[in-house]
Amino acid sequence: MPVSYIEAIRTGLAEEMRRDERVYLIGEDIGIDGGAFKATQGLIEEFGPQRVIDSPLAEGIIVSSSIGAAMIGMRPVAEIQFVDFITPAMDAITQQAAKLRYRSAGTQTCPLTVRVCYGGGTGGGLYHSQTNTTWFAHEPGLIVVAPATVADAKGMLKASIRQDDPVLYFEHKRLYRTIKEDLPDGDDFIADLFHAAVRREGKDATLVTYGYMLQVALQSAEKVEQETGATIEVIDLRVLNPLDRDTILDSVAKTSRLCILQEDHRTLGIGSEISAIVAEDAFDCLDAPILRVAAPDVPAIPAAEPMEQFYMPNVEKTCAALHKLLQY
Amino acid sequence: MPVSYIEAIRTGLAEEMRRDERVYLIGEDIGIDGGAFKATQGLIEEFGPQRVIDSPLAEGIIVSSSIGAAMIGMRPVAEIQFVDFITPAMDAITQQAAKLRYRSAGTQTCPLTVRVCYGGGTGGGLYHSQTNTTWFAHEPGLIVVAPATVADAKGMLKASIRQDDPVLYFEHKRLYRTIKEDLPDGDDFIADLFHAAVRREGKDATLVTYGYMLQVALQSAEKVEQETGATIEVIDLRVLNPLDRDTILDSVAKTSRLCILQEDHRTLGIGSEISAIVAEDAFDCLDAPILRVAAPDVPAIPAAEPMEQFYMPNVEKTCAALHKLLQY
Amino acid sequence: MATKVKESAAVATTSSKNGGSLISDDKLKQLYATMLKCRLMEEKALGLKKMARFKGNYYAAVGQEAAVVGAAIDLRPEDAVAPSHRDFITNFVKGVPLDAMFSQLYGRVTSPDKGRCAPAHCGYAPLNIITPSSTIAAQLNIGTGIALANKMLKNDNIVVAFSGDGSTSLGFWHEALNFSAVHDLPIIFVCQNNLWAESVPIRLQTKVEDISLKAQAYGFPGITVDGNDVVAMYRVAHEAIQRARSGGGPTLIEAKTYRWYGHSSIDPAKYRAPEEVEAWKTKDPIAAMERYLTQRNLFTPAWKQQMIESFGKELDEAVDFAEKSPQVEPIECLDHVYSFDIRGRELDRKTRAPKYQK
Amino acid sequence: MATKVKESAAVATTSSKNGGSLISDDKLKQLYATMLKCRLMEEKALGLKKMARFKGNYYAAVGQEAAVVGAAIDLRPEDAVAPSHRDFITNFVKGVPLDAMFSQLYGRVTSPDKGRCAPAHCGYAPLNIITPSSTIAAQLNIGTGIALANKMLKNDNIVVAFSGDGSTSLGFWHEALNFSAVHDLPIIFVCQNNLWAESVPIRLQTKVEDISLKAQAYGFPGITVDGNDVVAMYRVAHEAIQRARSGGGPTLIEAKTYRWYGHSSIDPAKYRAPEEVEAWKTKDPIAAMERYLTQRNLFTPAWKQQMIESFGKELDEAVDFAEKSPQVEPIECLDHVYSFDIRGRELDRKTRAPKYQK
Ligand SMILES: Cc1ncc(C[n+]2csc(CCOP(=O)(O)OP(=O)(O)O)c2C)c(N)n1
Ligand SMILES: Cc1ncc(C[n+]2csc(CCOP(=O)(O)OP(=O)(O)O)c2C)c(N)n1
Ligand SMILES: [Mg+2]
Ligand SMILES: [Mg+2]
Repeated sequence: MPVSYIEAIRTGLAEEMRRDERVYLIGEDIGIDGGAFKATQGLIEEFGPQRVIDSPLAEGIIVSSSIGAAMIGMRPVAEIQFVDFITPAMDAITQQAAKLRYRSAGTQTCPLTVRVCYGGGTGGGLYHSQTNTTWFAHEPGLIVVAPATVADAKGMLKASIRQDDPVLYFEHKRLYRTIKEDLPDGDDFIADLFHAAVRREGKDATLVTYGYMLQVALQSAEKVEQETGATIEVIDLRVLNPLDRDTILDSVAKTSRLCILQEDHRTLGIGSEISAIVAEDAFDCLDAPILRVAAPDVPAIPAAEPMEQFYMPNVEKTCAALHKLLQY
Repeated sequence: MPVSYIEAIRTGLAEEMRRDERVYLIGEDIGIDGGAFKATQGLIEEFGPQRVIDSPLAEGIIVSSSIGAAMIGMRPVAEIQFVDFITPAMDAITQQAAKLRYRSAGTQTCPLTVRVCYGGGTGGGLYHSQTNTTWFAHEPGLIVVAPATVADAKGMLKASIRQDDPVLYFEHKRLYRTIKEDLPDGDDFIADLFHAAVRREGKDATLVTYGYMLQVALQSAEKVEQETGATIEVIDLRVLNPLDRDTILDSVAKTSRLCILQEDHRTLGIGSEISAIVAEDAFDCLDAPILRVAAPDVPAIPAAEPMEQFYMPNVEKTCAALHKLLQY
Repeated sequence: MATKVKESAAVATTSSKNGGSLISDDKLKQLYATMLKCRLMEEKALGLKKMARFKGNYYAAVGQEAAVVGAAIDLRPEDAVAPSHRDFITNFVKGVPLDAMFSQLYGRVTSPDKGRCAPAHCGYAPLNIITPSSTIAAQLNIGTGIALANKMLKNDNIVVAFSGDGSTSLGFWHEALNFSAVHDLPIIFVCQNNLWAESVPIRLQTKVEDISLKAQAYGFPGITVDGNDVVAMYRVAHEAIQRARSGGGPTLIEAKTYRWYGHSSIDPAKYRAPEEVEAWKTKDPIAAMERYLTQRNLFTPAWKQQMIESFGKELDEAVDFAEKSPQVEPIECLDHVYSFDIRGRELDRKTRAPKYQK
Repeated sequence: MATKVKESAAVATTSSKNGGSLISDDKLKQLYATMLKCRLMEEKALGLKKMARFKGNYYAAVGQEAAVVGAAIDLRPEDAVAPSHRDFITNFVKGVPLDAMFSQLYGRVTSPDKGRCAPAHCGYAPLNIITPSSTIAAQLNIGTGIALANKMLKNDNIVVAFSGDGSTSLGFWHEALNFSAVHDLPIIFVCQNNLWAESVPIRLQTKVEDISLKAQAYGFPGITVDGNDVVAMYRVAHEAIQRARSGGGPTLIEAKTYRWYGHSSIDPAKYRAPEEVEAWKTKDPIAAMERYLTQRNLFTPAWKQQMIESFGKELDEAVDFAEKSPQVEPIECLDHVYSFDIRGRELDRKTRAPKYQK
């Protein structure tokens, strides 16, 4: 039976909690209420309030207490209800979690997972739609993942919990209930945490993306092929830090053309680094400029629909860029 | 008489405070002690503790109170003693200051200046050496500047204070007392806040940088010219957000080769965006890959000298990249 | 510094520690009328929401009107208000036109923020109401800065900053209160303790029973008030405002109250016992004030009915205004990023010269 | 919950509210000896610093030894310590080898962090001492998490988390204390109020006189102790530790004390009046304990002299060890970023395949 992205998260959490007593959850409204989006629904009933902690309203201590607990052997999964509210945990994440292993020369570590709900296109407005992946993808010491499929939602979450590093797991709210997939049975289903995935093979151009935009990328690739016959290779980054250079470079070596699609605004989005990697390490392969389809450089996604639509990258904008790229 | 970078900051502050009663300073240890690096020395004596406020140890309220004060007409200049400690102000800067004008459709604004001391190479170790410019250069709504010369230290600070937007002014601690310049007299000396500057003309390659690394860039350009006769155009970004695309693109149009030099670690440093801009908008001009000379992707600069030196970009590494670029 | 906790509200209209005057009959009626209108407005908004006439999430303060009205009714235009997500009605109390408020719900071009924020996040520059972000407690810190500037500018304007019980757990809350104390700032922190932060009960937020106690950590007065007693609320706020205006520094007012509905318009609030909700509904601040006014012969059902009708008409007109107001243009997404225009920069990426200049 | 403020230290050795036993003579001598050694160690470090024998900034706790020693002397190896920048000596008190500590100052390969952190920022995994960041108060929050885990794991290990007066202004401080309270965690917050945060006097930090009062906001005991009276400090810490171990929850201990020297080794501390410094030097915790032991016939100058000499030798050996220890290799800069190696990834950018795998 096909399951949704959010069900995959929920069962992933439950399986890991059953498997390992050291796994516990902490966050705002994750207990009795089952989470703002119901990702943790039913878990407090099964595991009790000791392992599903409705925390005080303070993202800083949600993450920093998890660091401490992880240091002495627990496997905390902290939830940030909306990435728009991750700023109080900025020190905990970038100065503590990212640097603890380094500053102790490997003698103190914090294997924690921070589940971060992000993304726009649902009318949430300025403070319920942000992306903010750059802040963390820029920080060595953190693993940052952004599953774009149901299988990854589950498999990468389980892998994150078992990984001996702090992992930020970015889950896109618009995927929660819009995609469904059949999943392999059993709780040993662990996804790779280190590589990008080719979601669609192609030879005429490479389209790199992550998160909800994978949907847009696949549709755009389909549409362009119908219109022009050109095949577009679609790469789902999956991991935003540390980036898998190989998969991207290999694809560009084949296609000679690169377009990056990101929901985030243009400047210093993840796409900038992808572009820089390719311009540095695969320049000779390139037959055209590296294009970016991205949101405009404005502070956040406005609530009113006309502006939200203006803001969001979509199939139309992506196809236009791909056409331009192919015709170059 | 030549003045130092830090004297330029100090006199810039004093002149603006004399000119405009609404300008006040707030930060840790900026009063009686004159600041951790003595940038504000003597100012409390001249302007009193009402306008030179030794704040409680809380970067969040240092910035957020400044936002409120700016909203009703004051011109606060907040100091962050070390950028390593800017995280408590992350919400204030990125969610409040950067978005206030936008979220109020221009009816509420916060013209404040945040002076941020940053940079490594002085043995300060993990938490007294960071750069962290990316977090803010990624945020539309903020102006981010990083003066690399004494004239800019003064002129851009004064311009920032007068600018009707929130400005993050990144001052590199290693420049404070290592560079001196003669400055024009008078207090009407305002520097442009929007354009990069060509610090050295050249025709064979473009080297883009900012902050302390301008020193390294100029020395490297000199050395490469002596060694090969090739001339390197050196661009000082000056402004990290919003980026001045023109100056860079014009230079690459002329030189066809681009190298970026940044003190920050490689991934998603400012250089990624520069590279992406050029790979997107000046691809046809390029005769070689875009190279980046940057620190390795580790969490921060270690204290011990051998590792610090391994970490820091320097003339040797830059020249090696330039040679590679020129020979391509 | 003396710290008062749980001053009884019963004596509020007849005495005042600091010797303030009795509350006039007109003021009592105004308090009632304002609460009633807030209630009508929010029920209207919720009705529209249910019919999906506007988008986004709404956070109703129904049940909490006394706390907001009592605290904000006497503010001057120059005084600033720092609202939280649940304080849409502070706009009305302070005098924002209904047209603007309903345009906010609808996200139209006539809204104060031209369609940018979520419906309940309403601010209004002409009356010094900070346009809220969603970050819990952030408004307190910005409010603190306004209070600092007021002090520097030597005017007697004050700031009233609203927050909820949940907000007290955040570092921002602490930094704002501590800073205000150190600088004796003219600011009143009104914490509406409605016992829940979304689904989290107060006992998981803090170990203390009375949030007002927390003021002791900062060295200024904290007081717990029956937040459903508008007269008590008014009295206490009045004293705090006077203190602030005259340089006496900050006050923390804890208003114990309750929200009748879910956290937001999509929350069925199943985490609360129905009995708890019912018990609190019997403490309806508006009904209580109605009884009080009736005792004092200040109330007639006709007066109420007339208000309901005439204000109902005003609301209908505001809804009509909002619904007929144009949508924002898509391209306005690019406006108000900086003090200079970025349309050129974003739209025509081949025109490389930035359109802005100093 | 009862909150104690300013318990007198005078009665500390002869009575205990909770009926604890008297402090043994051996313990009294140990307290003295440990303080003395801490002092000798830091004076040694400062001497080396003055001669530029190691790099970076050092933050001496000279004058504050009683607070640290009294709080940490009885901790078990499994108990965690969360030190601030000024608590280098907690390492010694907890039993970290001198070789490791001096290697830390010198940033050598033999240091616990292999040369990464600033000299005073010493942690030690085998004894559960958190390697500090510089972010003020951050150690409290991590310590809180360790306490949470201890509670979950149902062991009776506790956490002692150190911070200074300046740290109390930060939101982190507040979030840690509040969270610890809500979950009744086994943690003791020792706030060393040395009246200054760098150049900022306590009156610009907070409006209250006693930081211990702030515990009231969280609903657990706060107590002010003479932080220069090691016996009082020991007694109070002992009680707090017992409470924490037995599930009684957190305690805030404010130790009023003073740092003799500048904020760090580069700070001449001109912002303080020389008289203030002199007055506090007369309250030297070590001299005070010496007098106390003398009264009790537990002290002889010969004993002290012998300690100075033998510990002096130990120190010299540790310095020697550190100075002879190798520098870290430059390339070690690339180690300990992740649980997997990144050398390959960084060094040979043409070898694209990441060297790591799951
Ligand atoms: C920093 C931050 N974290 C989380 C949220 C999500 N959130 C919005 S309202 C709310 C609960 C607020 O509770 P309280 O302060 O008691 O106010 P109330 O809603 O009861 O009026 C939460 C968790 C947020 N807006 N900001
Ligand atoms: C978040 C943060 N802001 C600023 C600093 C710089 N800084 C280091 S120590 C210090 C003063 C600390 O004062 P206090 O907490 O009283 O401790 P003490 O130094 O007196 O032991 C400051 C401002 C820092 N390390 N972290
Ligand atoms: Mg509440
Ligand atoms: Mg101190």
